[in-house]
Amino acid sequence: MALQAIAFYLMAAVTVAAGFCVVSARNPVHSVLWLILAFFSAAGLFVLLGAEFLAMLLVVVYVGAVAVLFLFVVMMLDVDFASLRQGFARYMPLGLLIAAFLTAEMVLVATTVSSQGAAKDSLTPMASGEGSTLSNAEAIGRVLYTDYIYFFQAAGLVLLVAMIGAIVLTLRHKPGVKRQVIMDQVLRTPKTGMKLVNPKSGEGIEG
Amino acid sequence: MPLLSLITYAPLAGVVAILALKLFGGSEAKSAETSKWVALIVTLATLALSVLLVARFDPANPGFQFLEETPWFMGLSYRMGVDGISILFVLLTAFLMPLCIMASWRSIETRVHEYLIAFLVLETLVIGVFCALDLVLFYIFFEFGLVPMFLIIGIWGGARRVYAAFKFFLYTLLGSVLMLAAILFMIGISGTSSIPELMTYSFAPEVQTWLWLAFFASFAVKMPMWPVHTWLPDAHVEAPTAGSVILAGILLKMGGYGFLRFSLPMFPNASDYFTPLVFALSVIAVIYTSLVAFRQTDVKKLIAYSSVAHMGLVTMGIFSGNAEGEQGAIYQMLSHGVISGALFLCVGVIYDRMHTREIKFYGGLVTRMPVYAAVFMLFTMGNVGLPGTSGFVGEILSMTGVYQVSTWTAILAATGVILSAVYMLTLYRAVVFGPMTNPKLEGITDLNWREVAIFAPLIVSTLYMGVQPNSVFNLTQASVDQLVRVYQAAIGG
Amino acid sequence: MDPQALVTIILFGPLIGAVVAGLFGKFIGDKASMSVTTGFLFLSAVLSWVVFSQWTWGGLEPFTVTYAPFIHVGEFVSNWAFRLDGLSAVMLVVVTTVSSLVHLYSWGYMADDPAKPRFFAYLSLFTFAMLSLISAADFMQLFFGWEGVGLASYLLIGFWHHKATANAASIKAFVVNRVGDFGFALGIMTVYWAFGTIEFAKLFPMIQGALGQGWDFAGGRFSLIDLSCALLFVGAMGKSAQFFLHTWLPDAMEGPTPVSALIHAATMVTAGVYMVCLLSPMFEYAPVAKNIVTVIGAVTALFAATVGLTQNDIKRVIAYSTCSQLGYMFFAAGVGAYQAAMFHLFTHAFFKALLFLGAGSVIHGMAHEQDMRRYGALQKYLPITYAVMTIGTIAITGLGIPFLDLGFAGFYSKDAIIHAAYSAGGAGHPMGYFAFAIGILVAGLTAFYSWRVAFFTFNGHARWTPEDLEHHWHNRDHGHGHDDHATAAQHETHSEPLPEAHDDHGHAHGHGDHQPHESPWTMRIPLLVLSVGAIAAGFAFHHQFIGDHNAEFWKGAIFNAPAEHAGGHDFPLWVVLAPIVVSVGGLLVAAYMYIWREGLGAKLAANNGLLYTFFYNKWFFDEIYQATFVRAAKLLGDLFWKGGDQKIIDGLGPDGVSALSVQVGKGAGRLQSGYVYHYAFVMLLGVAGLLTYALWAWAA
Amino acid sequence: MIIGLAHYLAVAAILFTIGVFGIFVNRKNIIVILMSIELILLAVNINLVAFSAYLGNLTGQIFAMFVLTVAAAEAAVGLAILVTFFRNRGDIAVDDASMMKG
Amino acid sequence: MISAHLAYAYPELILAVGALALLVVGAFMPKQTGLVGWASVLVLLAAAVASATQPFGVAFSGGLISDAAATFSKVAIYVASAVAIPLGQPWFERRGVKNFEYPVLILLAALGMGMMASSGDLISLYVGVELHSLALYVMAAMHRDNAKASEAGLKYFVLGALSSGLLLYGASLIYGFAGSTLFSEIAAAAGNEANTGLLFGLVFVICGLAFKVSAAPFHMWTPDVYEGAPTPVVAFFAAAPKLAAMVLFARVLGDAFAGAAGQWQQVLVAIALISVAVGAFAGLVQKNLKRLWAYSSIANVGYALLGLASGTSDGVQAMLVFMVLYMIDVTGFFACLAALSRQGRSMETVEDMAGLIKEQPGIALAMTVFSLSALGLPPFSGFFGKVFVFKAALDAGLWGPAVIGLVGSVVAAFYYLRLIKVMWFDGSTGATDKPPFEAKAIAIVTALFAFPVVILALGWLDPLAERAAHAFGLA
Repeated sequence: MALQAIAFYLMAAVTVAAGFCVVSARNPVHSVLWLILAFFSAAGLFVLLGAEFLAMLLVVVYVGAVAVLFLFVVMMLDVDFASLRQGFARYMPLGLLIAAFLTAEMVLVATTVSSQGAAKDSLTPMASGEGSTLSNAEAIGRVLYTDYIYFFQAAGLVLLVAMIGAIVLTLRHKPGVKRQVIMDQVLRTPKTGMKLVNPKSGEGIEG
Repeated sequence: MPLLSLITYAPLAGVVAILALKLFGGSEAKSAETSKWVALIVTLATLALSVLLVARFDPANPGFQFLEETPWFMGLSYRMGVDGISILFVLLTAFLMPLCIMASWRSIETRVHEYLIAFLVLETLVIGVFCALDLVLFYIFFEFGLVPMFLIIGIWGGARRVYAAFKFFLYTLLGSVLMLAAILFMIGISGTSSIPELMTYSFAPEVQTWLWLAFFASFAVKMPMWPVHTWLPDAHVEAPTAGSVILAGILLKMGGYGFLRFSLPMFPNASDYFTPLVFALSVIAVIYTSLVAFRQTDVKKLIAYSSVAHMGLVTMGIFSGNAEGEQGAIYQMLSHGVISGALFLCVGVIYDRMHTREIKFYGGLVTRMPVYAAVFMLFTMGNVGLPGTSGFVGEILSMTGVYQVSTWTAILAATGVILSAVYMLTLYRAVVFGPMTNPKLEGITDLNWREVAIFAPLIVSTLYMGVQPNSVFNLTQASVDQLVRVYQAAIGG
Repeated sequence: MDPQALVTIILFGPLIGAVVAGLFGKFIGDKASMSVTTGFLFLSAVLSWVVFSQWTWGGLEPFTVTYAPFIHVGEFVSNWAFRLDGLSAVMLVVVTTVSSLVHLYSWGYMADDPAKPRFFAYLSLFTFAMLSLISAADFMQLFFGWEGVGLASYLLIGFWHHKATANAASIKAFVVNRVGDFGFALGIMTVYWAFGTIEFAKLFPMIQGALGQGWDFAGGRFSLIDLSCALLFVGAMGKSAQFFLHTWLPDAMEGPTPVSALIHAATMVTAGVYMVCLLSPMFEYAPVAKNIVTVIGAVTALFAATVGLTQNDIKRVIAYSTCSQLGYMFFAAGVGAYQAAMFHLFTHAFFKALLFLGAGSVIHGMAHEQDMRRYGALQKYLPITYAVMTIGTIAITGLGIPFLDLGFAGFYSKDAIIHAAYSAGGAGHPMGYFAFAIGILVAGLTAFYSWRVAFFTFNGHARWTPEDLEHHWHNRDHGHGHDDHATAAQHETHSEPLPEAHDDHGHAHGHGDHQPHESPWTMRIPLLVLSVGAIAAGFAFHHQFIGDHNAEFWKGAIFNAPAEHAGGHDFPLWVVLAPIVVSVGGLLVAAYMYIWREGLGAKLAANNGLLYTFFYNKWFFDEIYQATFVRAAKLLGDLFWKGGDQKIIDGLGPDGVSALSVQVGKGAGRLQSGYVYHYAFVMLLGVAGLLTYALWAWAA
Repeated sequence: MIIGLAHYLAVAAILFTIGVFGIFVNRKNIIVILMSIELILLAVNINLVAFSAYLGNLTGQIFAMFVLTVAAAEAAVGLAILVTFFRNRGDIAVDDASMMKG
Repeated sequence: MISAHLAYAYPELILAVGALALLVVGAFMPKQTGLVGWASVLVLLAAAVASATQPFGVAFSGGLISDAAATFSKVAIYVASAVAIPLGQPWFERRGVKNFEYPVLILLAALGMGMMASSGDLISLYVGVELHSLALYVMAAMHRDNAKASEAGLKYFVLGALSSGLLLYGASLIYGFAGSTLFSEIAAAAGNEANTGLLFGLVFVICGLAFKVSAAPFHMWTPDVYEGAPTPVVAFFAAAPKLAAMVLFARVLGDAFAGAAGQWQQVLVAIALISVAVGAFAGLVQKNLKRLWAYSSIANVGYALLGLASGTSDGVQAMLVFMVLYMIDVTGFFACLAALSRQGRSMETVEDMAGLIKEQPGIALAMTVFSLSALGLPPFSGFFGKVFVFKAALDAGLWGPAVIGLVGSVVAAFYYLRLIKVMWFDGSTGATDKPPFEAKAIAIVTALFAFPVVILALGWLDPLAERAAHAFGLA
């Protein structure tokens, strides 16, 4: 148990510290890196809680995709980062105050009432409900495509929307760039492809 | 035949016709001219129907007649009906409307179609207010009346018309939203929105207090009572003549009608409890606004303030809770409808010619406009409450009614009789009498035949109502007696 | 014809005349309008005399004709009706006679006025209103007539509507009358709520039953009948120009002189007296109210007489004289001598109308000059006028031979009043002696100022020149080249241009000969007729009115409480002689000052003695009223308008609230800074706030 | 020493407020704001997984999975909008994002 | 097993399949945007018909609830979404943005909103919210060459994401303390007196949802986004998503926390009143009509929340009627704005409308009707909505908030009146372009609904809403 506790405190501390660095780093590239660290350590917490599949997912999806996307955008948009940091401190005191207040309130509630809820009898993480024989991934797999098929499909549509959105917003047809339109090629007939002209001398084809 | 609905919506037929004329009627000016005739005929037809209504009305029956009922939604119904109290207001409305159309014949030159439509819609709504027997239906008619009036003031009004229109609208709206809250609350408690049923429903006294106050907020603004009267002078000054006529002649009466229809029968205990408040405000209205009227430099403003003072008598009459007071208040409202309307028309006559309402501008009109002077004199005297004109009957009866309940109120209100003479005669003297010193007035012409035709019915009714008030009391008596009886029984008086 | 039909014709004849002349005067022309109105009036007058003779000698009984319902609301029942009884019979003849004569007189007096139909319509309208007043069977019709005559008075005083003074005077008359009506209306209401009726016939029998009842009024408790009577008397004070509410009457002289004669001398102003007498069944049980009536009447008599001493405008002197005589009538009524009051009313109508019309004749002859200081030595120019004015003066001063019971009209009635006051004093009526003393004193003053008018005008040296007259012909209708107008309102416009309508006057009279001239016959006939009345009215009717058997004449119209019957013939000698002695004294003093020592009066006036100034300025009533009521109304009006409505109500109300709302809106708009982090911050604040609020609310 | 549910909840709460804090304290940089949002979602995920574990109930983990998915989609859309914004303005400073206010 | 569940999900299926199919069509026939647009309208209408006729029941282990409330709101949502397509496509085309994604996104957004309306689970709540939100973010920024539009999209996105975070955080707490994400089980766990943790989570969820309906103090995005986003898009997301979010609100509060009505009522009343106040006062100084209407919508949402705050079935019914009537109003108003332009430039400020009654009497009249309706003046639809809401609030004893709300409506009346004043009283400032047919038609039809059709429509809308309201767990 002690090991678990040490692991928890370590990873929790890293997560929180990395999170703080995300918002306070001067350079957005650093922020992304701190974010990745936060995700990693959170994945560790997930493992501690017995949610191995989710931990993997977090690493794969976030570190592998989202964080890289962030990096990509940060690099792509050639932003003058130095100017972006101006005025950081001006909002600090009030922000800190509110943040502290909110944290206090939330932590207070979380700690004092966690014994009231549905989890009040469980002192330690339990194995997933389907029976302890199944691995975490397996257990998830069993319900994901049955009980949660509806949400699963809907989540797919969410991703579709994101895709459409990204395309709609960012895809640009630059003028002056010749594109191959296969449909046009296929449908080309002599009638559309050819034009018979009878030029008069000295006037050229198209005046 | 649903006669009441017919009367109520008859003006809308005119609206449709005028819209058609506007869209398909050819040149703007030509179709405008035709539209005026359409509006006049429609309003006259409405008047004819109203006369028919009065003729078929059974004065011996104190309850509601010509009932119509169609279920609607949320337990509400489309209910219409008139009793002895409301029928006369229907008639008054139908009576004044054709005159308003005629009064606007030449003075309105822009957007004539819209103007006529606004008036016709207003007629429908006002008649609807007096006929509606469902709380929400009543509120719909009551509240929507703001819009045509808002447009009439705002589009065809004077220099400060926007300010006046907004003040009018927002002031009245503020009052009536509170009434809306009360209406919904009442429906919630009693489970019905039928006015006749609610008139027999007894609310708990503490509930009554709140409901009464909410209704009071609306009706007091509408009347208007001091100190929520300040919209009226502005609205009157800026409104076109016919708008002022309707405003003073009919719209103000909706407040008094509301007191009679709702406050007294539905919240008798609260009415009784608040009677001193009403009396106090009424007395202040009478004296205060009379004095203010005395100092006005604008003809219309003066008459507007005088309206406030006269409405003070109405409110105290209503809350006297006896037959004399109620009848006096009703009569005062009818009479004021005719007389103040006529006074505003009188102002309109000179405004049309000179385009100013400054009292100082005028003087000595009698030498150029003897007929006008005579007509104006008659209505001045009517406003002063001279016996023989309709103004007297209402004043003396409402004061008599109040006297028994509170002598102080009656005494102070009676000073209004003196003050009204002061300001009205001062006005008349300044405008009509004296030497004609302003050279611009040299060419002013006397009333033309159209104007004579407008004033003739008003003169006749002022005098007729002055000497034969009983023909009106015969219609109202049964309903008022019942109202008083129920009220007195409820307050244990 | 039965009397019911007769009275109906009497009543509505003038109305028809008024309507015809008023509405169609423009179309049918001056002559026709004048003929119609005058014709109807004479018809009414003749019929009135018929009715009156039937009443006096023909044994006609009281009756009431009901024409139509007026107001029936609850017990508030009022009908349009004609009530004929002793009082209204007397008033009928007074009103119609004087009115018809005034109509006739006006043919001459108003000959040059362009608005004759209107004038005659007003006169007839007034007569109708007056008739409906005296014939009322209930308070509402009484009030109708009451205010109706007020309206006619207003219209007639302001008849020359281009004159600023006339307009001011007309408004003043109307408003002051309204003040009286204010009390009158309250009185009616008191009666109504106390007795449940406003019909005289039902009311009077109930009075005795209400003795000793109290009534809550304006926070106090009063004796019911006293209160009612006192309030009703306020109305009478207004209409009859009694002390405090008298200020309008002198100003009312701005109207054409026939109007002054008809309305402000003979008829309308006596309505108050009539009303008190009519309500004698009530007043008899209202000791306090009667005392008030007595005191007010007596004070008025004295006050008006003192002011009358000093005035220079001929009409004003007569107006104050009227006021004073009305005071007599009131204190007569106040001491219970209603018969005497009515009798004086009756005789006064003749001689005062005569005096006014005579004065009108003088004014007419003097090119509308009204200032007596510019008269003098007119007897040879206006002999008939001189004669009738002298008759009128004798009548008003009450000259007669006490022991023969022979004298001019005023002699009977005024002596009766003074005697009644004395005997009331004797009968324990506390104010009786007071009234008696003042009555005697005022009799002397009356004699002085009345003779002063006569002497000042007709005797002595001419204080005018033909040039003055010519000047006046061009400025007629102004009538105020003199300094007699005290009120500020009247000083407003002295130099307004004349409407050209009146300019042709001068041409009508030619330019060559500007001598005072006697009036035309249309004016002389009424003067002569009235002279007959002034001479004989007292002698002819004193048996009926105040004789031992007056009850047979009044037939119950006047009620005297048994205990207080003011009768008795055995007065001490000095009481009998006193009035005549002081009258003759007044005559002698006037003669001394204005004939024998001509110019003495002017010298006294020039001294500006304290008392003289006080009297000359009418006890400063106008100034006081101007400084209090008028000023207060203007100040309060401005205060309420600019301070109350605009600053406080609008400022705190709609304008203030809307300005505040816009400020709040702008503030909210500033929060909406456009920066995402601000928005996020507000959201977070919202979350934190709601969480806290929720925790707090749930904990509570 | 037992690591209870409350510990995880506290970590999540702190992370959550850091994310929130990041949004309004980074008054210039939108990208960091987007990252702050990711932190918030991470906090939620910790909550969900912790509850899931202590309840012995898989729903929380499933929920967290969907949150992850949606968060990825959200990031994509957000960055796309950011790119559009950048193209229009040539900058991503939040201070400039005030064409519309009031 | 799944096929049995599918019977309850026909509308969603139709939309999903339709969206995917049309995406393919659009991808391969990029010129046929009109075809895709009208096909999308048909798909939406088909979905509306399907939801009107679908059987009632619970599917997908409680994730999807098909009941009267779902039917009622889905029909309204789908129809409102359908309207946005003919309104928006021509608008974009006139501004040189010709795409087929717009209708597809609307289909997907509608799908998300449908999910919200019939969600019975915190997960479907979240996924539904995100599905439609993401589509809306994209649509707000869709006029991508317009700096204002992209700024609007950015603000909407950032704040929307924050609100999702709040919502999620709350959902996680609720899940944790109730042990389930299903509303029915949460209701069982919450019982009559929910524990603090649950309620704490509920407050977060309320905050998140309040953002979606743009209730104060989570309204800050609304004016900016309304101003910046393309007008037809605003017409869309001022209407249907608000109803969806309100229904979701009712689902959470009514289904999951019916027992704790006494507790969330206070929070809701607070939010409602702040919204009314902010909407009323801040609107007073607005010059831009879209901003103005944003504040108007904040105030109106306040009224709807007040109905919901009554915590009764009547209150939910009132809210439903109110929202449907308001949706029609707001769609109509933005249709008017979308229809108006002057030399190709959009007319967005109050001053732009000067003398409109002469230039475009039909549209000006329609705008007048919408203004008066939003003001709550009888006999327009907005009045009836308010009657329902305030009656419910008063019956529930919330007379204080009701009166404050009504007084707020008077303050707000000023800005509606000012618009009317500008249109009717002021002189024209120049000729306007001929309005496109679709937008004008939508404006006129909605105006006719606002009056006089509403008078009759209430006769059947009221019982429908009543049945829908009974589907919730409130008394």
